[in-house]
Amino acid sequence: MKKLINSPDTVITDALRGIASAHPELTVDIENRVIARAEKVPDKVGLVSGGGSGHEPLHGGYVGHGMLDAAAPGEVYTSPVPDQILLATQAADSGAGVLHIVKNYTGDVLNFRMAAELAEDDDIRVVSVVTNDDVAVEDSTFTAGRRGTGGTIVVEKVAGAAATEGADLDTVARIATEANERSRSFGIALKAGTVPAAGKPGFELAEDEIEFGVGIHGEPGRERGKLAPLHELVGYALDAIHADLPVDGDVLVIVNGHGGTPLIELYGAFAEAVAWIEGHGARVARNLVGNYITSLDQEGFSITVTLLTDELTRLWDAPVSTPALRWGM
Amino acid sequence: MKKLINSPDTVITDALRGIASAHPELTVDIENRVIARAEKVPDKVGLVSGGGSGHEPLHGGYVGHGMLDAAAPGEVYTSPVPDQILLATQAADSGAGVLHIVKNYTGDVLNFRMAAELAEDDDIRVVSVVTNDDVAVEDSTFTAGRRGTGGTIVVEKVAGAAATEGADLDTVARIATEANERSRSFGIALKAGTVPAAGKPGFELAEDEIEFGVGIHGEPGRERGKLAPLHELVGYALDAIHADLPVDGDVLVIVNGHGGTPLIELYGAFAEAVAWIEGHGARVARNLVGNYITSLDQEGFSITVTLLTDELTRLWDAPVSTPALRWGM
Amino acid sequence: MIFDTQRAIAWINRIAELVRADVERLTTLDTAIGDGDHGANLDRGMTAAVDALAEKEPETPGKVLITAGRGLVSKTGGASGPLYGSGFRAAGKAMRDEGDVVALSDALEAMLRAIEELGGAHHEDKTMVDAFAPAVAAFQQAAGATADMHTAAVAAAEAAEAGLAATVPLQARKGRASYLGPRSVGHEDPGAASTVLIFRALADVTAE
Amino acid sequence: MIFDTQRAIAWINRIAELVRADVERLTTLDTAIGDGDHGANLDRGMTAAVDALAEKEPETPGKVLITAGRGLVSKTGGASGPLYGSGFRAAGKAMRDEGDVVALSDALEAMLRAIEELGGAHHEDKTMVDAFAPAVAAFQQAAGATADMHTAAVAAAEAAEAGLAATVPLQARKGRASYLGPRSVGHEDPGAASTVLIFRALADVTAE
Ligand SMILES: Nc1ncnc2c1ncn2[C@@H]1O[C@H](COP(=O)(O)OP(=O)(O)O)[C@@H](O)[C@H]1O
Ligand SMILES: Nc1ncnc2c1ncn2[C@@H]1O[C@H](COP(=O)(O)OP(=O)(O)O)[C@@H](O)[C@H]1O
Ligand SMILES: [Mg+2]
Ligand SMILES: [Mg+2]
Ligand SMILES: [Mg+2]
Ligand SMILES: [Mg+2]
Repeated sequence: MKKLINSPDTVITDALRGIASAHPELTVDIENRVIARAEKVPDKVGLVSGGGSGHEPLHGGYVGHGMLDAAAPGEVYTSPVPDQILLATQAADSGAGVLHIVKNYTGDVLNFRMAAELAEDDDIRVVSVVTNDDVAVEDSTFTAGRRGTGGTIVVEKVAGAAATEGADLDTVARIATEANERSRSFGIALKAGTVPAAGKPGFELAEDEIEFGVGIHGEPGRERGKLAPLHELVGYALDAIHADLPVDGDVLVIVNGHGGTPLIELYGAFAEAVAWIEGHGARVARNLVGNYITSLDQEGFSITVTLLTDELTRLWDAPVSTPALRWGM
Repeated sequence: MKKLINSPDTVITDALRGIASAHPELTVDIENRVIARAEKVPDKVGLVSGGGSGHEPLHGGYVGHGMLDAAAPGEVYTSPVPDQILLATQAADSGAGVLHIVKNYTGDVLNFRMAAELAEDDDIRVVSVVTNDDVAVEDSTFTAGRRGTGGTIVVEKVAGAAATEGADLDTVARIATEANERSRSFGIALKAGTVPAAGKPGFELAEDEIEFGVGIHGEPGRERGKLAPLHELVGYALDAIHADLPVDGDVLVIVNGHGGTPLIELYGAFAEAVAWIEGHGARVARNLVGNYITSLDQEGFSITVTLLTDELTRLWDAPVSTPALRWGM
Repeated sequence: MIFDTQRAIAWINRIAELVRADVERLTTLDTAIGDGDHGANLDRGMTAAVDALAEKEPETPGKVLITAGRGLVSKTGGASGPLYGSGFRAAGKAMRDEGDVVALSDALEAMLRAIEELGGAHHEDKTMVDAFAPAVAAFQQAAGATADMHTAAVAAAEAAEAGLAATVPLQARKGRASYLGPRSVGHEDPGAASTVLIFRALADVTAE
Repeated sequence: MIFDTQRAIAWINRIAELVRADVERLTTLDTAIGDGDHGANLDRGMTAAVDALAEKEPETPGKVLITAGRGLVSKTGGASGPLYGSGFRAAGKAMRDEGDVVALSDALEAMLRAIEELGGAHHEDKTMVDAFAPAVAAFQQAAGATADMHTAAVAAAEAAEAGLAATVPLQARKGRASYLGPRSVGHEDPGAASTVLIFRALADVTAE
C-alpha cells in the first residue's frame, strides 16, 4: 500500500489538522472529531451530517454558509459514534432544532438514532432524514434497503439553503426528504480503493474487468462486467436510474469521481450523460462535475440525477460557501 | 489501461464537450480547441494560457471572471499549436493587449512565441510571461531551465485580478512576473499516470519506491527514493523549496494532488506543510488544498509556496468565478 | 459457580483478547462481503470497554456489562457498535446480582432481544443474530438440563459456531452484505463470527 | 537528378510513412526521457503536411517544403512541431527552383540554422541538432565530392544515424529530457531518432 500518510492510525487526525488549518472559518475539534462552523447562526435550524471518513470532501467540506452546521467524521468507512454525533448536534443547535442527514447504512442509522436520543435528553429537537438514492441496491422493506450516496450532497445543499432562508425544522426536513426521493444514483468502479488500516484494496479486478453498481465503501458492486467505452458505461448507469425513476423534465446531474479518477475523464462522462439525457427528452438544467463523494483512491465514477422542481432549483442556486461547494457569494 | 474514455483519440474532444455542457458561461470551440469566456470584457487586458491537456482543471477551469479570458488545451501532455493559441488570443483581446501565461516547456514556449508573432500581424499587442517555479530542476541559462508547475495558478489568479481591476498590460505582466518569481514548487509521485494514447504509465515503481522532483507530465523525477512517512515527504519538498527561496513571512501554500490521490491525504500533507512552515517562523496566510494542476491519474502531490506581498494577497483575495476557483462573488 | 463482578470483568477482558487475536480474520470476512472494518471496529470497541472497566471498577456484574456496553457504543462505530453495545447494556440491566446460571441466562436473552430490536434482523438474514439466537437457546436448554454455567456456555459457543457455519449459504438481507445480493452467498458473516468469540470467551471464563 | 516538385512531395510523403512505421519506437524513446508523445506528435504533424500537399499541390519544390512546414507547425504541437515546421519553411524559402544538389544542400543548411536558432540548442545538448548537424555536414561534403544527390543523402542518413548513437551517453541540456539531469544519460534522443527518418526518407526518394 502506497499512501501519503504518516501511519494508518493517524490518517483522520492528520486530515482534521489540515482541515483546521486550511479553513479558519470552521472549528475543528480534533480530539472529538467534530467539524463545525466557527460562528453559530442564531435561530436557524441546525444541519448535521456525518458518516465514515474516506469520502472527502463529504461531509466536512460541506460545512459552511448555506449548507451544514456540523459534521461528524467516523473512522475510515465506519460510522461515527453517538457521543461524537451528539457533540456535532450541540454545535449545530441554536434553539430551532436540528436536522440529521443520515446516509442509509445500518451503522450510520443506529449511531445517529442513539445520538438523537441523547440530544433529546438535552432538549434539542432532532429530526432525521435518511438518504437512500443508490439504485444499484434493491429497495425492500425486508432488507437494509438502499444506500445513501451522491444524492446526499443534493439533500445537504437544498436543506441547507432552506434553513438559511429561515424555514422551520419540519419544512427543512420536508425539503430534504423530497430531494432524497427525487434523487437516484449509480456507481461503476475500475479499481477498488484501499483502506489504510486494511492495506489492500477492497476487491481485485482483472485488467478488463469493472464493477457495476458499487457503493462508496470499496465494496464489490452488484455485478462484475467488462470494461466498455465510456458512453456504454454511462448508458448502463443512466438506464439503471431511469428504470427506477424516469428521467424527465429539468434535472440536476452530478458526475462524481471516486477519488482516483481524473477530471478529464469525468468531463467526458458528463458529456455522455448529457447526450443520454437529452436523447431521452429531459434537460440537464444544473450540474456538478468533480470529486464530491469519494471512496479514498478508488477509480470510478457515479452519476446522480435529481428531478428538479422550481423550489429545488431555487434552493440549489442559493448562495453557498463551504470548502467544497461555493457560489453566489 | 483502464480509463473512463470512449477511445484514446476522443479523450480531449469528449472532455471539451463535457466542459461546454457543464459551463454555459464559457464558449468552447471544440473543433479548434479554445475555451473562452462567453462575454468579452471591454477594455480589459486579455489573459490567455494553455498547454497540454491532462492537467485539468488547468487551464480551462480557470477561465472566467477574475482570471483567464481564454485557454488553449493541446493534446494530452503536448503543447497547443500556434493557430489555436492565436484563436484564443483573438478571443481574449478587447483592444487592451493580451498577456500570454506560458509554462516553461520548450514546446509551449515555441508555440506561444509563434502565436504571438501571428497575433502581432493582427495588431494585437502580446506580452508573454513564462512560469518556471519547479525547484526540482536546476535553473541554468545553458539548459531548458525550470518547468512551470503549480506557481502558474498563482500567476493566473493574481494577473487576472489585476486585469479585472483595470491595470494595463505592462502592469499585469509585471505582477505576473513577480508572482512567478516569488513562487516555488516541488512534486513527489507514488505512481505515474497513464497517457491514454500510450496505454501504459510514464514510469514503473516498486511497491516501496517513489519519485522525488517530478513534473506534471508523468516523467520520472530527479531521483528515486523510498516511501516514507508523510511528514518526511513534505519536509523533503519544503527543504528543496526553502533552499532555493527561503520561506519567510506570509506565504500562500498550495497542496496539490496529481489526480489519483484522495483529498484526505492532501489535507494530511497540508497539515504537515503548516507544521514545517510555522516551525520555520513563517505563516501560512492563504492556502489551496485539492486537485488544481494534475497529471491525469498520477498518484502524488506537489507543494507550491508563494511569498506574499500586500499587493499579491489583495489580488489573490479578489473575487474570482471560474469552474475550478471561486470566491468573493 | 457465580457470575459475579470479577467473572463479568473476566468475560469482557477475554472477549477483548479473542477479538484482538482474530482482528485480521474478522477484517478479511468483512472485506469479502462488507467494508473490511469489523475487526478494527470491535477491537477498538472492546479496548474501550476494557479501559472503562479498568478506570472505575463497577460493583455488580450488571454494572460491569452496562459499563462495557457504553464503552462499545462510544468507540466502536459501525453497525456492530450500537448492536453489541446496546446488547451488553440490556444484558447488564437484566442481570441480577445473585449471578446464578438463570440470571445469566436471562441476561443473555435480554441481550439477544436488544440486538434484534435495534437491528431488526430476523433468522437467516445473515447477521450476528444467526449465531446469537441459537447460542442463547442452547445456553438456556443446557442451563435447564444441568444448571452448570460452564456446560451451558460451552453449548452456547458450539451453537454459535454452528450458526456461523449456517450463514455461509445464506444471502444477506441486513447490513452491508445485503448490498451484494446473491454475491453475498458463500461467505461467513463477520458479525456471526464475532458472536462466536463472545460465547467462546464466556466458556473460557466459566471453566473453573 | 533534380529535386523537383514531385521529388519534394515524395520526400515529405516518405517521411510520413517512415514516421508512421516507427511511431511506437519514437514514443518509447520519449517515454524514457520525455513525455511519451514524440511519435504521436510527429505522426499527426506529418499527416497534416501530407494532407496539405494533397489538397493543393504546390508548383515548386520550395513551396512544397513551405506547405509541409506550415502543416507541421499547425498540427504537431510540442517542441518538435515548431522546430521541424520552421525548419521546413526555412528550407523551402532557401530552396531554388532549379533543384540541383547544391540548391538542396543550401536548403538543408537553412533548415538546420532555423532549428538551431529557434531552439537555441548546441552540439551535444542531446537534441535533434546532434543528428541534424552532422547529417547536413555529411550531405555537403558528399555533394561537393560527388555531386550526386543520392550519394549525399545516403551519407547524410548515415551521419544522422551516427549522431543519434552519439546522443546516448550525453546528459540532456535542452528539451524535457534536461529535467532528468544525469538520469537522461543512456538513452537515444527521440528527436535525433526522427531526424534520422527525415534523412533516410531523403535517401529513399533520391534512389533513382
Ligand atoms: N441490522 C442488523 N442486525 C443485526 N446485525 C447486523 C445488522 N446489520 C449488520 N449487522 C452485523 O454487523 C456486522 C458488521 O459489523 P461492522 O463491520 O462492524 O459494521 P459496518 O457494517 O457498519 O461496517 C455484520 O456482519 C452483521 O453481523
Ligand atoms: N531546444 C531544442 N532544440 C532542438 N531540439 C529540441 C529542443 N527541445 C526539444 N528538442 C527536440 O524535441 C524532441 C521532443 O519532441 P516532442 O516529444 O515532440 O516534444 P515535447 O518535448 O514538447 O513533448 C526532443 O527529443 C529533442 O530532440
Ligand atoms: Mg463500516
Ligand atoms: Mg509533449
Ligand atoms: Mg464493516
Ligand atoms: Mg515529447
